[in-house]
Amino acid sequence: MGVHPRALDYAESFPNRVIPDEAELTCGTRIEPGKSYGFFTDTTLCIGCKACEVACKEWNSLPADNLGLTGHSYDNTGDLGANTWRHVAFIEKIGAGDDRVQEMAPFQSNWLMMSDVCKHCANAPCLEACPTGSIFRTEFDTVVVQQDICNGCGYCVPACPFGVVELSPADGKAHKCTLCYDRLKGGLEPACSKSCPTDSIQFGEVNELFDRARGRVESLHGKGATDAYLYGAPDTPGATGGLKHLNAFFLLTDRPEVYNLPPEPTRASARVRPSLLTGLATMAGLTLAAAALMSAGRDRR
Amino acid sequence: MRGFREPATRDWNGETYYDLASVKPSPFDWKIAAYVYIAGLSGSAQIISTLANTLGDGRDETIVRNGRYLALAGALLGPPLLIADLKTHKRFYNMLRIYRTSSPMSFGSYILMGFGATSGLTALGHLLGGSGREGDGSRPRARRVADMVQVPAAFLGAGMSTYTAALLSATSTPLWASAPRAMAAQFGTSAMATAAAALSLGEQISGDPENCRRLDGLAAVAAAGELVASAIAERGRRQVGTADTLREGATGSSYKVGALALGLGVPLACHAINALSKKPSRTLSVVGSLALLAGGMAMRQAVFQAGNKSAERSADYFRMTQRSLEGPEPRRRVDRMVEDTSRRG
Amino acid sequence: MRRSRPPIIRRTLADRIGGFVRDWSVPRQIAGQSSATKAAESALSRGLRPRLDEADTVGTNICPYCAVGCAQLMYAKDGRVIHVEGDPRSPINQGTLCPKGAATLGLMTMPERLDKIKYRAPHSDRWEERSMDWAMDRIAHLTKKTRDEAFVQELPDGGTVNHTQAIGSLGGATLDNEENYLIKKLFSAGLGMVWIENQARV
Amino acid sequence: MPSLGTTYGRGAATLAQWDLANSDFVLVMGSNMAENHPIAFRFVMRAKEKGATIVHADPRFTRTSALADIHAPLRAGTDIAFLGGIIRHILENDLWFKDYVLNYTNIATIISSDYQDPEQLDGLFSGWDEEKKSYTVDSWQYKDMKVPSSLAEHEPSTSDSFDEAAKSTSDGPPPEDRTLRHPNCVYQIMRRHYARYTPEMVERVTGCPAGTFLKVCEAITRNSGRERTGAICYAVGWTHHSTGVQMIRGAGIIQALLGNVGRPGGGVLALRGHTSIQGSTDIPTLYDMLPGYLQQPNANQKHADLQEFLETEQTPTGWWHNLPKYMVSLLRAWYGDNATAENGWGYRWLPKIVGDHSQLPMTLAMRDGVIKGMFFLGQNPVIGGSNSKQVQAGLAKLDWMVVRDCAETETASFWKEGHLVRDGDMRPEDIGTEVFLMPASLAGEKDGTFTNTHRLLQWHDKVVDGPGDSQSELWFIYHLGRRLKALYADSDLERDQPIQNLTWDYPERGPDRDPSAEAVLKEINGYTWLDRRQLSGIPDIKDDGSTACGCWIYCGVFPTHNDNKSRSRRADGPDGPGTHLGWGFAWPDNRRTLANRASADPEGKPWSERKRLIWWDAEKETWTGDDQVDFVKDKPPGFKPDWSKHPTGMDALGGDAPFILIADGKAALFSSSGLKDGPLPTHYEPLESPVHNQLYKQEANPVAKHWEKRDNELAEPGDPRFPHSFTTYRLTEHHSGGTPTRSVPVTAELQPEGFAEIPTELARELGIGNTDWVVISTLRGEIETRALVTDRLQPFHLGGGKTVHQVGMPWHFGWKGYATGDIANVLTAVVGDPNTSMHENKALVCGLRRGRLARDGGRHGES
Repeated sequence: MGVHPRALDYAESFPNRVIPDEAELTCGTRIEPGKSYGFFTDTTLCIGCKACEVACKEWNSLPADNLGLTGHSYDNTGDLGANTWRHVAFIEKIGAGDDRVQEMAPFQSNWLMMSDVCKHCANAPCLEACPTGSIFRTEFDTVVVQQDICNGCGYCVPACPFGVVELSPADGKAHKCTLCYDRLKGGLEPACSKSCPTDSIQFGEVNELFDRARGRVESLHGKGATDAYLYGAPDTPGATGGLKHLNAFFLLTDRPEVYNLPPEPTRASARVRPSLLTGLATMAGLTLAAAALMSAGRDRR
Repeated sequence: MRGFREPATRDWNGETYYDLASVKPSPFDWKIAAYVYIAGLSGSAQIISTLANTLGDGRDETIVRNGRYLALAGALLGPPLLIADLKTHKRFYNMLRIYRTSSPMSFGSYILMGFGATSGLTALGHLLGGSGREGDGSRPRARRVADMVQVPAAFLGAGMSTYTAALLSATSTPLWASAPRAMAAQFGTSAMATAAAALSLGEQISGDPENCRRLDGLAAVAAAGELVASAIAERGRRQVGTADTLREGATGSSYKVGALALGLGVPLACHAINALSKKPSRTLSVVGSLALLAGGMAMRQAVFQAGNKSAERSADYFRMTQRSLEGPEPRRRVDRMVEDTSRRG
Repeated sequence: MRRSRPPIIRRTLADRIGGFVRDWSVPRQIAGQSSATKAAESALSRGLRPRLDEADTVGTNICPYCAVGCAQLMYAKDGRVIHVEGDPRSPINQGTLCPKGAATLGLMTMPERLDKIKYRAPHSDRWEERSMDWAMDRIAHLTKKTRDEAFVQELPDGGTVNHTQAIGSLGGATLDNEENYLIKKLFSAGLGMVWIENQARV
Repeated sequence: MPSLGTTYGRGAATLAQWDLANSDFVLVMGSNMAENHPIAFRFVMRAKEKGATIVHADPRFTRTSALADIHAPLRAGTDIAFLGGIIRHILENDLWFKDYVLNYTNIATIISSDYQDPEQLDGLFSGWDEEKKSYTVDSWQYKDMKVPSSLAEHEPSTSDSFDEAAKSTSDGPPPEDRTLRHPNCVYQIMRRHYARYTPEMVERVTGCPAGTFLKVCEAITRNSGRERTGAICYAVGWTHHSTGVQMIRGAGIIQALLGNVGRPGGGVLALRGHTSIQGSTDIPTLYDMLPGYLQQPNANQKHADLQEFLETEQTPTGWWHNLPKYMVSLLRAWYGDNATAENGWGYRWLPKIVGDHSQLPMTLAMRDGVIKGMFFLGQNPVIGGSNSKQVQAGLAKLDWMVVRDCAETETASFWKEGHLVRDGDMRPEDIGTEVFLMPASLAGEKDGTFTNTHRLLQWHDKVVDGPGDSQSELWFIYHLGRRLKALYADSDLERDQPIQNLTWDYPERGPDRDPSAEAVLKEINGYTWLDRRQLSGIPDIKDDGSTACGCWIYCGVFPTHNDNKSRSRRADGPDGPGTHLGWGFAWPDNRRTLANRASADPEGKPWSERKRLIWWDAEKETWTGDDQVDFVKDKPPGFKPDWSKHPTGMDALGGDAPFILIADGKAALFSSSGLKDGPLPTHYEPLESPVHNQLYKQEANPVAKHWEKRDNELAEPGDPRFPHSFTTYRLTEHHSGGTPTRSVPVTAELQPEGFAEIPTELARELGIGNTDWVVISTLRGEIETRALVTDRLQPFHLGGGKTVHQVGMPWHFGWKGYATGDIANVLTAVVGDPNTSMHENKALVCGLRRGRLARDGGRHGES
């Protein structure tokens, strides 16, 4: 297991600068504007260490916010929110007594762990809902809330089909994963995927990741992990209802609901047209009725 | 289903993630619900006023006046409510930074702005136009301006009456998202019914009892429509499995008692009795109107509360997302830079 | 606390209007830019850079938690550490870190971090602050006194031991080799202490 | 680590962590690797991707288990029964790697005819002295030959009469029967010793189903041999037992039998829990050793003067024959010109130990007023020390104590918030301890080296200053030393000579007068005394006073004045050999895999192309390959010692003896010297066990340490008040005593509160709901904590139809910081392994009930 050959170009103990295009060393990707980037989170490699949660908070200076024992396995984070942009879910599937599972799955087995994150949807409902343009699609095809614009209208919050975005009571603005927009601009891999000890979280060009993920599913099936499937890749669960695909997608081994993911999420804006048309048709009908009532027995002026 | 592999094809057995919410409830509280109510009422009032001005005769003058003033009042009350609900109030102006057809909040802001401007002009024209006739029988200039602006104002009023339903439906909140069409009809009919009721009350105070009959008739037609729309919405939600939060608990009670029984049952009964009787009862008309007005508000508040509650019930959301929801793909996709570049490439 | 949000910048109305006009997307949208992407881009986004760019010193650290020995790059600006992350050059961690290692910045800047000497007099019920010089003198004095009072040169059977059992030292597994070396050298070879232990047995 | 020391010669990980990626099999046992060493587990995952089989044998189903192919559950403390079962499986099914084992281990060696096995003595080995409660190990020796230990500590020793009669290892080769038919050859002894460790017995003792156990056996043996190798990773899940050393010995024996040691992807990896815990053992802040695993002079042994010390400690054969060089050079480094040949290089100034001065008796020595002043340097014993209430009672008896840490620890604040005050036993006014709490610099705020778990020295830079008054330990010790030297400068007492004579001049920098860590590392590396040239490697070290060397095994880390190898940052690229010789410095001599001579066959050829590491280049007459050679570089594979010359040192080892620190150069399947509790691992129950020993009448390790009973009692096996097996552990989100994670908000929130894990079945039985408060009790104390009811802990169905439940509890928590909870170590006892004095906190028994403790200031019962 060697390091990237370019690592030897910076062999001083005090490099005293950021290694240029460091992402190439950490994940083999040179980050360029105009390309699509995302995360492939392969739950079969996740050890539930929560390094992603910590690395994210450290980089983005997010405060700790959730001090309390939940009793939900080892998940004391609960959900994604304004101050939590990575969340590791823990699902125990062992069973007790006579129901105790005896068989082990070839990879992650009987204790599911999954690092959840903003999906950076290809058709992002939060972005489509945002009335200020605060949420926009960056030159890296990621979805970011621009903090100098957001006015805290909160409409992105219910728009998100994954419960990702949240308003912070501290500053009255919406927050979510930026896919480390600032780091991407500096050629650095996002903090969570860079830290991930087992490469459960992989960062890269989305199309490359899709290919890699499909290969991974095939290989897992070959190894007997027949439950493995992709969530959010094109034409898979999660990439439904007009969302097209998710730039941050997942490899799962149980039903999506188990991980608190909707099986077929939809693009909220798809409901604008039917609603608006029906509404306007209703108004037209009512207007006709009103016109009839109003004009009856009246002189036209 | 496309591309689903084991175990995603296995039937969902109701399992959730520790019953934790899968989506987040909107941060909208009673203020936005009240805004939806006011927007609908004032928007529809503008429509009725315009119709009365266009189709009626001099006896409708109070309807026209009251409608225009109501529209302006709504347009003036709305923005403070909306701004008060922003978590960073000082940046309210960013609502006009961009326009997005995909966002009811965005085009709604423009509708509200347009409606405010046009309603302001109609109301101002009306105010300055005095009795509506110059000495020579011609329209005063101010009234002519009002009459010109009233048509776009009425169209924007139609928008005001229903875009708020799109605002709710275009979310992932199970209750709101699972019956977009019926809810739009519900909001629209309620807007028209409450506007008619408000104007009818106005006529009762100072106006023509005959106008009351007409307006009560309109209110009854709209309320009947709302009843049908509510039933369709309810049925749709039950099919999806998201109806519970509007049926159960305090919210369910307030919806059933406030919005349905009081808001629709009572006025329909009052207006029906009045319609059938030779000498309509003034009291029944007033009671019916007041009940409608109260019921409209109760309906908005209940729908908001129940919606937010449904967002916290992951089972509701998972039931809703077991299959694709109604509604076609939007015709115009929000453009995506990356596709553009890839096409160029 | 370090991890509070940046302070809200008070802006005048004129600033706000100016800012709005500068950042106004509608004209750009009309000019053909997409409302999802370019037209919506804000001033903050245009000027965004990773804060690592501001570092004036970048050194190599070794993670202070477990014994795996992950390398870290430590970024500092004006004598303050601004970030710590995995060193991609290390064959051990190749840029990755575990949740503890990823919290190294948090450890160095934690609100509970001690930066003053605290002294508790015998039988007192509170801490007092003391200067380094005072504390070092007092510790040296106590060390000498305790050693001298309990130094054993020979056991009753005549065997030389040259030790004191009255002073102990505990700790070292979180310290540098150089530090352990000086501890052992001073305490054992210099002062004759025998109760010298560390976490290796814990 | 005496276990690996006695087995392979060096008490350290035999392979580098990254080498796990080359394994075909990884057994993680006595370790929760994915949680406590996530980055090391990265390489296990890499191996798994390449097809390796991963097994986790552990009482609990942890995050490691979830990623393993097989999880073998076993009751805490029964690991030797499990490992012994594997050894039996290998021997009985003839699955051992014969060419490797016959040549590189002592399997064919004939043991003394007086040897008697626990099979014959119902759990005891021959040589047991009931009065002294210890063994005399004459009968464990090779037939007619005394085997010197490769450990610094040589207790227990053979009797004097035996020593006189026996041959030395330089008198001839050890007695052997390569046909393995001799009834007292190691092979036959092991077969008899493990005959009863059948899969069925394994199930009865450990609770691991026989089917699961056999799957593990099958996987481990299938993946060993010429073409394949496997590794075993362990951590404190093995060491923290009264039989901890023998558990690791079990792993050592398995790996030797399978021929996995010294080869790529093979070996035993000790996963250590603190950043420099390996370093603090190499350069020990430990009572019983001097730097480089030299013995601390001991008043109870023949250590009166240097001559006698060297005669006692120097082994006749193998690398340890060089010991005098290392000892003299150390004394030169410490006492400088004051050390002369005439005064035995100042040997007598070194203090002698008179017994066990480890942390566990230290607790009692504080409590009993022997120790009056304490330095706590980055350690928090109120959380981490066994029997926390005893620790706190000890602190309250001190005259003074210095705590140096980065935050206020429980140890520093015991006098106002500790159990004594909380339980109403004492008020702060009653506690006379003078406390100094000093802020300490962290890595990044000081420079120096850490030695990681695979012996790799890595330099860390000073990037910023520590906050406020923070200083490094280097600064503290250096300036304390300066002040003390000044205080003692005018003394003419003989007893003050050591401090007066100590060399103590290191260059200072900056306004704070920071001593130079590089200068200290240069002294550790060693230099020539007269002209101060850096020593380039271990062979440069001399025994004539011409060299000074602070730690001989680190020699070579600073070979010239400007070359700090620990600071080297040149790892191998993707096409490199993958040993990363340019990244840091691994002791000894930058060797990444220990005993790597064993990666080649006796003729010096790699066992297979797939698993080659080093080999003999016959043309150049040298060993060569991808790693630094852990052997004499030019000793040909065919070399045979000339026994007629009574060869000493390395001359007595053949060209096929890879384990050069062992006196006969062979891995010790049967360990004749060095261990106090037997030459072969034998199953004993933990000192506190819910059940009786199913294998022998002897319940627990007969030589295990149990210092005293007062406030430190142990429950009898099967005590109905304490029916459950209890174990303690770490979580990935926290670090040991917790100060560095519980005080940091982002890590504290991940595991925000103490809890105990309780199996669903037991919770149902006792009416305990998830997150309910529960009280856990032992004979040492009671604590309250929250219940985390989980299926991940399972009941064990043991022999005789008995079912044992286990309760587990992370021991990180205390009252300081953001994540708080009761201290698990209130429950544990001051007991330990006989060889290492390591406590037994992984396996005890407890009572459990729903509810809370009365904490209203009054005393609460300690039933």
